[in-house]
Amino acid sequence: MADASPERETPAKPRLLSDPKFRALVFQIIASITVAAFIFFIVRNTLTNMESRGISTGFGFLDRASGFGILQSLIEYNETSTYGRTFLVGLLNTILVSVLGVFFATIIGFIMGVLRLSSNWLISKLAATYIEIFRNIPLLLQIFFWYYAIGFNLPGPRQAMSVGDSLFLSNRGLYIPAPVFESGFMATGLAIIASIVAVISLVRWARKRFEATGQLFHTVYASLAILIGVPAVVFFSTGAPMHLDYPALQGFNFQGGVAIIPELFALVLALSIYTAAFIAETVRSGIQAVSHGQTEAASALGLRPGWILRLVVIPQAMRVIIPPLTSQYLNLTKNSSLAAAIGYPDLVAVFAGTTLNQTGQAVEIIAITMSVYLVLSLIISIFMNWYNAKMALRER
Amino acid sequence: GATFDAVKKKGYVQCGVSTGLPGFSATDDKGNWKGIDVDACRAVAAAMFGDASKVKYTPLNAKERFTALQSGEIDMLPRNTTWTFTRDTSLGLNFAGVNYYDGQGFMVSKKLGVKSAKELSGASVCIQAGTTTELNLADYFRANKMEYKAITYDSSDETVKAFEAGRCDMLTSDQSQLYALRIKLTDPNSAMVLPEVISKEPLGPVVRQGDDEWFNLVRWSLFAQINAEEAGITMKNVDDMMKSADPNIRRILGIEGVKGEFLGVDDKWAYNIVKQVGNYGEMFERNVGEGSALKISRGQNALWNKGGIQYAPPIR
Amino acid sequence: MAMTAAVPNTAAENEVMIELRGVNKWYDKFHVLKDINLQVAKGERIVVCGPSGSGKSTMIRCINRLEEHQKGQIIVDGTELTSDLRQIEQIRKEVGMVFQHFNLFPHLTVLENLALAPMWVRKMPRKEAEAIGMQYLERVKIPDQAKKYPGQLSGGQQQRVAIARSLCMSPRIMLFDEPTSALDPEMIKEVLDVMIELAESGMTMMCVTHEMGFAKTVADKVIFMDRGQIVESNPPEEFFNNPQNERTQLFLSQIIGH
Amino acid sequence: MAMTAAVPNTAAENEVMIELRGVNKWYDKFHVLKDINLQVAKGERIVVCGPSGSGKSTMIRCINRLEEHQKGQIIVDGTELTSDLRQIEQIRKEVGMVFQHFNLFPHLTVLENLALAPMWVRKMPRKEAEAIGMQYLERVKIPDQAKKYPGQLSGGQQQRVAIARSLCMSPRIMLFDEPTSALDPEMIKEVLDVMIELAESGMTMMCVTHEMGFAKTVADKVIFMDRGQIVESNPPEEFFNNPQNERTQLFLSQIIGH
Amino acid sequence: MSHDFAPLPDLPPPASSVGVIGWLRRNLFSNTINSLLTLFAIYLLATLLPPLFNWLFFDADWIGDSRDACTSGGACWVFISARFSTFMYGFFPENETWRINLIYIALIACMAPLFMEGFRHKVKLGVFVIFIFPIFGFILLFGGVFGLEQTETSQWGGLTLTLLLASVGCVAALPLGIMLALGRQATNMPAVKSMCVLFIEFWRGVPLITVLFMSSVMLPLFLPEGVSFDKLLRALIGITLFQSAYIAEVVRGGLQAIPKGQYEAADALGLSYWKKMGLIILPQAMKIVIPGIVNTFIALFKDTTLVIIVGLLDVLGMVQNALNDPNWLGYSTEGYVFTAFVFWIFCFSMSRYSQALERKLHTGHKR
Ligand SMILES: Nc1ncnc2c1ncn2[C@@H]1O[C@H](COP(=O)(O)OP(=O)(O)OP(=O)(O)O)[C@@H](O)[C@H]1O
Ligand SMILES: Nc1ncnc2c1ncn2[C@@H]1O[C@H](COP(=O)(O)OP(=O)(O)OP(=O)(O)O)[C@@H](O)[C@H]1O
Ligand SMILES: [Mg+2]
Ligand SMILES: [Mg+2]
Repeated sequence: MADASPERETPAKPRLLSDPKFRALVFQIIASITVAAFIFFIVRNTLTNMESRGISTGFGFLDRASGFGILQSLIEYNETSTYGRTFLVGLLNTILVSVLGVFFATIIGFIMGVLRLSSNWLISKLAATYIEIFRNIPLLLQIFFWYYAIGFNLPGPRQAMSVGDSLFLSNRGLYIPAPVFESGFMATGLAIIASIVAVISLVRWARKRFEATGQLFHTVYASLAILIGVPAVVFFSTGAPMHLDYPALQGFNFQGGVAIIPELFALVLALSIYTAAFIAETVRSGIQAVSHGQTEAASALGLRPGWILRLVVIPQAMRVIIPPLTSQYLNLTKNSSLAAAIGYPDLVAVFAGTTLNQTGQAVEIIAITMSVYLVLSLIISIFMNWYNAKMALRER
Repeated sequence: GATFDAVKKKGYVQCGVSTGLPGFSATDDKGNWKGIDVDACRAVAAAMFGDASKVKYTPLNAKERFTALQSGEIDMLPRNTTWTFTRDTSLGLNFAGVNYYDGQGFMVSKKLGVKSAKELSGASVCIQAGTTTELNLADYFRANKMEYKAITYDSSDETVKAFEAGRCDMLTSDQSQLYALRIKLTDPNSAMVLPEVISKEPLGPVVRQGDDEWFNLVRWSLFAQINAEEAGITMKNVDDMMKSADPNIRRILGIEGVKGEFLGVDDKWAYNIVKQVGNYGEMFERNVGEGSALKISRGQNALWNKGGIQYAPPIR
Repeated sequence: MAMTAAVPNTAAENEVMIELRGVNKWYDKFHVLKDINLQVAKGERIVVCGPSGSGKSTMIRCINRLEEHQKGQIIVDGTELTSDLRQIEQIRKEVGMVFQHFNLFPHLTVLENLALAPMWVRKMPRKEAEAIGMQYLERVKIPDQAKKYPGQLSGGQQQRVAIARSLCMSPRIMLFDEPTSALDPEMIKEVLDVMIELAESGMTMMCVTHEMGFAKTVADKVIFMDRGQIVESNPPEEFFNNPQNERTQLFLSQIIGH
Repeated sequence: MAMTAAVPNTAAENEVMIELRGVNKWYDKFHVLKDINLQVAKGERIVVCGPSGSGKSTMIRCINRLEEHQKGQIIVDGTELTSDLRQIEQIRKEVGMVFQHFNLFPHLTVLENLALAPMWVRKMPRKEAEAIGMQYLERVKIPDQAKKYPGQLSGGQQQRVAIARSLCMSPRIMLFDEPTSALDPEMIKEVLDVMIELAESGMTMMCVTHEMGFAKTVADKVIFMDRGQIVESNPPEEFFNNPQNERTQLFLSQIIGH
Repeated sequence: MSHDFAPLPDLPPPASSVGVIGWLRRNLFSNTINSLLTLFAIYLLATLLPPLFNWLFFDADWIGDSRDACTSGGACWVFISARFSTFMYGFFPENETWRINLIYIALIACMAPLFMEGFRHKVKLGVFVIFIFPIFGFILLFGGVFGLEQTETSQWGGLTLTLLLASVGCVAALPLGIMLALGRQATNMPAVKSMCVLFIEFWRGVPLITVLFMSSVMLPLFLPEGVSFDKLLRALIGITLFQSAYIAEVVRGGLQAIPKGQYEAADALGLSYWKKMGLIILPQAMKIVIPGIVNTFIALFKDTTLVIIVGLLDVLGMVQNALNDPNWLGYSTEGYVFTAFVFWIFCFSMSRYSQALERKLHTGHKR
């Protein structure tokens, strides 16, 4: 018993077996060993299976020539490029849809979220209908719908809808003119950069002036004037050293110009409409989370509705909106892997699909593909943590 | 070997087929699988169990098929798969034979008014992912210094749908498939198959490396069918043929000479194949030939002594 | 200040700052304000009390048009309230309001809270707006909290900031809607002190409150409301010592019993 | 009871139920308990008071090891508290605890709340456990609420259930952490009555409370804590009439002034 | 002023602020911008809705059994009705479909009381539906005992398969998700905690497609040679692991919402860790997280369409399969609209249910 001992500095040690620390340690060791054994078991099975079945291993295949073409590639690519490059092409295509999807989903989502709260009954019900329809239908189905039911009902290239012989819309996609720069274009390029710099400093100056004198300066028009005017003047004064490469029907297809293929179009459309429905809900609840008292207090101070939104409501709503918003972005990126269903050459389609099939190296390729998505989500969650820490309201 | 024993033990053959390619492997209204590839599995089941119905099917798209076979999910893959060097050597697979000699061709809409593939520069091509077709196409256009845009789909259904909708100017695939896919069009006569054949596509059942017993069974199930045709044994007359005096026929039907035990199966293995699945010619006609909607002529797939190249080593 | 101390009894002769004439208001079918008539002169301090749900908040919120009335006229500083946006803006510049739950902007520092309206509504430069902010912050005795965020302050401090925030717009009228009822007892006094000081400086004030001590100290008139009506309206001595109406007597007995 | 009433002054000679020897505790770097020494004899009733944040709750929670102390010894009923799980279990069977916020289990009925620990810790059959539950429910005078859920009871009733719940484990010691401070004034008395009755039955009790009336009525000793130390520890008469320490005096004046 | 207070009578509000006119004024024409928006919306609806309704209903063909019945230019619902049974039951033997119907009926009968106000044994019934009912369902579906004809999992398809995948995936993920959530909360066991975190983040970070692909074709590669199990089961394993990560996060939210006092009170009564969790914390936490779990269930339900990619034929798969039938070529829009409708009905009603539940729990907590 304890009272036999004189006063001790530290509390007595517990018996080993019922010491929670010891138990936790033992439990953790057992758990770790189990997991490690399980992983070992799997890895060993895989290795022996692969060896006994004569499946080649390693990442050497990345240097071999692929031998197949890809519909859309943001970097130089042809049949003689390596599988490594195929991976890059797929990755870039994935990033392209994701970025476009995020962009449009954000815009549509915010608009719909705000309309959902409109005091106009009809508008708010329309927005609600949009949200309820699109978020309750599987994305894959929506992708099919946009691709098959809409995209395939467009006319063929020979009957393409056109705007002034420079824009063509057909079931081969949307073709728009591509700019081709000539040697003298340098000056215009510099002018564009210069005007961007000018606009930035103008905005800064305007903000400073506002803080100093309280006078608002409407930078929008001035900026537009600078952005368009200066380069235009330079452009024409140097003799318009650029021409447009117009798409034109040649043989079976349009040649020249920039093509937006229907696969990309349908995918971005489906992804952004689907995700926007979720974003709209996020935005709505974010705005509603700002208490009505805030708006009232701001109006009682005489602030106009637009400013109330900008200075009081949105900054507070954003704290609530951003975290779920980023996870929507992540979902969108992951969902872009459904591209394969309609033949858009994203990472899963060209790398985890065709490449895997040509090389048969499933383990390596699936591992690489999964890591790409994991890295993406890691980046997003790092951003989230940073943002949450930065934005946390200071409390007592 | 391991696969052989495993199949024997579980009592059925797990067969990897395509997700739907009329004449090769497709389900009918009632969900029963039909086609040449399906029959390859049925023949093996007939040889092994004396019952051609002891087969279970796993529909696979082109992308999944090798992984599925490698991983052991299926026992054999007769899914019109082209025999190539890489596949045979680096994927850990063995091709057991050729049940269909094919070559890649093109299908275009008649409206386009082209007569030859050489006129197709700049065309958009619908194609199925993960096939040799993808590679041949690239080679062909590169060799002829032509441009193309490949739109790659996961399954042949989508390829046809896109072709029909005009998303691409032509569809490329093995000739046999082109005929099969053509009948999936709303109006099969609106499209035509161009004469060019740009590649050799020997199609045949595939097994995993490392089980020669199983490999032999699959290979000789096919050979038995070809030999049966050569010897004139058919589904109908097989019982009569049992009484035949022709030593070749008697050997094929396991009455004398060779023993089924060399393959690890019953002596009447070949009899069962012919009785339940038919000889090669019957199988061909029923699934893809005149007796089917595809109406493909025997061509290269005729027997070697009838102007084709189907040739099987003798059973002796 | 000496001048304002003399005002109370002569209020009626003074300039009228707020006038309500036969004001009626409904929430849907519910009749909240019934025929309200009221005049508040410049510099007058009105305390409004009454049982919960009697329409006190609604009345006071109609005055700077946080709520819309459906019948009758409300005239603030000579301008009649209509749904004209410019007029509303004009009125709101002149009428400050303090809420029960402070409603400070939690994403801005105290000083930013104060400078916001002067900068955006009165178009002052930031420096100047902040100087004014600091001045009022000193007046409510918490200049040292300027850089903190509202969430870091106690309730009493927050309410004092809210008062200062309204004052920064130099309103001619201040409305208070139960400014102390969300506060712990220790903090009530510090807020009331600020309000008393403000009252003594001659500001026109309308204050919904149940702090009868405050009413006795500063009010020129105490108004008692019940079921959407003004039941009694009298100077505090009269109101407390000699309530005219039964309803008022009952209410007072409860308040004091509490 | 007569017997226990005689106990107080002879406590030291009695069996020691709780002993704290040089107990120290830190939260991170913050030193909450500084060298606490205390002996509680069997049947003794101790009231602990002191300003907010002085470590009262922490000390009492160390006694049934809801908190871990880092230095010194705590001996409860002869057993020294270590992190030994069996011992902790043992101690917790003997020490009942009542919290400020009741902490009843909202998903269980009152009777289920009471029967839970006897069934699962003492392994009693349900019938028996519920019989005991009913018995204590009668003792706290709400047997009619047995089938209700905690959410359906008033605060005072909830706290009485909480006391009954602890008693169901037949503890030898009861700890109370401000059991009445979350209650409306009307309800405080009903809880205190139960506690007084309990005290009179001879239970060893330690109670953090600011109810000085209670302290005077039942405490054998009142302990005053400040900044993690025991500043004063005396029988109530002495404590209230003749506080030794300045801080105690200050504290008492505030409490009574309040 | 009179000495007695006689309240004025409540008057009806002015006509312009109530009734139809008041409503229109407030909700549609409160100011110029709003009026313009209203007109625009009306225009939009007027141009879009009539053709849509014509196609969907008025011009549609409903009766018949082959494509010849579709002549009127609207939607050809005949296609759906002709193929309806495969959409519902997949390739399940036709004279055995009563077994599936029986499962549905039994399930509805079991679930109905859960939605009834004042039903006492919700928890017990819920546990029954979640843990016991699946066994009954499996026996009926799979057969092979009690004289029921055995079916192959490859014959399971259509809506039945969709529901099966989603619900089995979700139910099987529940225990795993709870363990993971508890593990993630175990601050005193950093190794266990970090393993749980890794597991959860891994599954949440990868697309379901790759998970399905891995489980359907690569799983046998991970196992000793010769060990192999059913394709459907493998897809279910993938789905379960995937889902468990999401459920773990929902449950963690629930655990965090339980006040610390509950943990302390349980400790003070001498309950051990598992008793504390099992008797006090989890029952409360699970109640809070029901809406969250319903939401992840909805997400999973929609995601099951991806199993097409590994060759399982759910509703969407069966519809696509039917679209390849040469007899019904060209009715893809009808097929997709029908599928969309089926999913929408399920998802919409479930999300409404979870919202209602959330609101109810919310008010429940205020008391
Ligand atoms: N936005 C609203 N919609 C419908 N009814 C409302 C609304 N706001 C207030 N009411 C109702 O109007 C009546 C008067 O409300 P008001 O807030 O003016 O009362 P009050 O006298 O300020 O009460 P309290 O002392 O509780 O603040 C109450 O019955 C209230 O329920
Ligand atoms: N979990 C904890 N982590 C860090 N500090 C804590 C924690 N719990 C309490 N403290 C701090 O320890 C000090 C003593 O807290 P304790 O709750 O024991 O005080 P108390 O005397 O009970 O006060 P009160 O009368 O307010 O309940 C306080 O300063 C408190 O902020
Ligand atoms: Mg009010
Ligand atoms: Mg405390």
